[in-house]
Amino acid sequence: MKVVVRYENKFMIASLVGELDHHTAVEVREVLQKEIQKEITTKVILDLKGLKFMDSSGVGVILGRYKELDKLGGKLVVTGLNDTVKKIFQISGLNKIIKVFDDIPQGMKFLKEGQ
Amino acid sequence: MKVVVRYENKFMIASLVGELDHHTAVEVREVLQKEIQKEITTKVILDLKGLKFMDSSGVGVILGRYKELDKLGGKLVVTGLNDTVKKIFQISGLNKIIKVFDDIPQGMKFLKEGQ
Amino acid sequence: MENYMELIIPSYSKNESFARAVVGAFFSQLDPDLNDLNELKTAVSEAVTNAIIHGYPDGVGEIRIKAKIYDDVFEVNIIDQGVGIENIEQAREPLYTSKPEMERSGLGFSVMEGFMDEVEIISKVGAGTQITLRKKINNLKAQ
Amino acid sequence: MENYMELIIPSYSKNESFARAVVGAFFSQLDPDLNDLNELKTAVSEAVTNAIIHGYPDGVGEIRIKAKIYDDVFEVNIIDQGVGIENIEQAREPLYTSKPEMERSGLGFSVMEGFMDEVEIISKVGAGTQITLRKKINNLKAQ
Ligand SMILES: Nc1ncnc2c1ncn2[C@@H]1O[C@H](COP(=O)(O)OP(=O)(O)O)[C@@H](O)[C@H]1O
Ligand SMILES: Nc1ncnc2c1ncn2[C@@H]1O[C@H](COP(=O)(O)OP(=O)(O)O)[C@@H](O)[C@H]1O
Repeated sequence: MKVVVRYENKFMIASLVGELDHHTAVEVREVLQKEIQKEITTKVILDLKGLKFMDSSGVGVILGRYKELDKLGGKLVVTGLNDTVKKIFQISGLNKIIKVFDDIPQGMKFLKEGQ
Repeated sequence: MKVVVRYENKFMIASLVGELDHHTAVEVREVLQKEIQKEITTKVILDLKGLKFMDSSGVGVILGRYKELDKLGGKLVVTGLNDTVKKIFQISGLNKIIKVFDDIPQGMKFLKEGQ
Repeated sequence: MENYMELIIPSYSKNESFARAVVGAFFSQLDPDLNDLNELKTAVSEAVTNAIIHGYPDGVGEIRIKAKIYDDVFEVNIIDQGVGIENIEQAREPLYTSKPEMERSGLGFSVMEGFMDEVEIISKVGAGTQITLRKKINNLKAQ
Repeated sequence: MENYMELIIPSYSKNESFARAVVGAFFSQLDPDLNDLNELKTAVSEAVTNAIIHGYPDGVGEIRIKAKIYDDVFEVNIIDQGVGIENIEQAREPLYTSKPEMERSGLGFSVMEGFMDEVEIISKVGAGTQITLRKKINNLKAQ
């Protein structure tokens, strides 16, 4: 599991690569929390395009970061979901809480307009 | 497991694609035997480049076809071995019986010169 | 087409990916499309993770995973001999989790139900839990 | 790093690829390079194929495959409760096969020995056969 973080237009883009389950969730949470706590920005795009697997443990991690950013007055959007992950977002109702976009540019467009 | 047969310069080129084990050996043997029995040519290149797996069941199939062609006064050469298959050829001594080449053109060159 | 397999692993969290890969490989003999394969692996991952976290919260136990193909059904059993579930109805409820402090979402059973045709829970406190997941093979997209 | 797994399958020849894939997936937690992985899978395939063809020549039986990681060793056991081997020394000989009519090459044990650090055979006629394959983890190329 890899978390690749970069900054663009003052947005943080975090790309998850690999398999996100209960075992790897710890590491993903830690990396994201540390990066968010730097408070370089509170607008975050979480890109799941590189995820080969995700289960409901991923829902916990994503929702947890959403709430942390919300407290800081920030925003988290998610991009690049495959069909199975989309269905998990639907089953969990996560898609009603967190904005989902096909790709990073669309997510970025939304965050820009929200400013 | 797939066996793709084509003819070029009056040589038969049979490419094995997939995993060659005891389970798939039956099918590979049948396809090759049928094709050889057509006696379109007795010079055969068996290309293993597309093999993702082979064990000693493969040695049996290859040696069996070599012997059939030998009886018909023909020749079988083998090309495209990966490192593990090369080692199986060494362990089995098959490399002392059957000519092995890196790729199809080299195998074809050898068969042409032998004519 | 009939076939079966049984896998035993210790309840290390690193074995979650191995367990779903094994059941996925066994499922692959049915030539499922990538979506059906992913959904099956996700459901299995939920049940195996539950056995690891909830079944054996204080140590390492064994998890048995059986899969079989019979008639028109692909069935998987995930069995632990852990603490068991006190209230199965409550456990099945979406968003219910006994471990919110671990960022569990309480959605494991909802995901299993969303991705499988049938989900059965047999559990006894102090004895363990058996989850049965079933998928009708005829419902697979590639069939 | 310690870990183990146990797999039980019926002796259908279609399960040969599944069996080596499972052991290969378990072996992968050691991050082997592709060559070491292929060699391991080949050795396992030889032993599993033997259990299927020679162990249970007249029907379907169960094959148990155990793998474990301990100290510096990756160990695999392939166990059948089939006919057993009468003469183990002869069975180990290169080119010896009791089934030449099946185009068996008699090279299964030679390949296992070529690809593993240790190969042990325990067998009893009428009771079955247990093959133990061992690989020193420090000998893996990627280590
Ligand atoms: N194998 C198990 N052993 C004991 N308790 C379990 C087991 N599986 C599930 N549970 C209980 O059921 C609850 C709901 O499970 P689930 O829907 O998967 O959500 P989560 O895993 O996120 O808590 C768990 O919080 C736990 O209390
Ligand atoms: N699991 C087994 N049960 C019974 N006999 C076996 C078993 N494994 C191997 N043998 C015997 O040992 C011989 C040599 O095995 P091997 O070197 O793998 O060659 P092959 O499988 O090509 O015959 C076999 O022909 C068989 O007689």
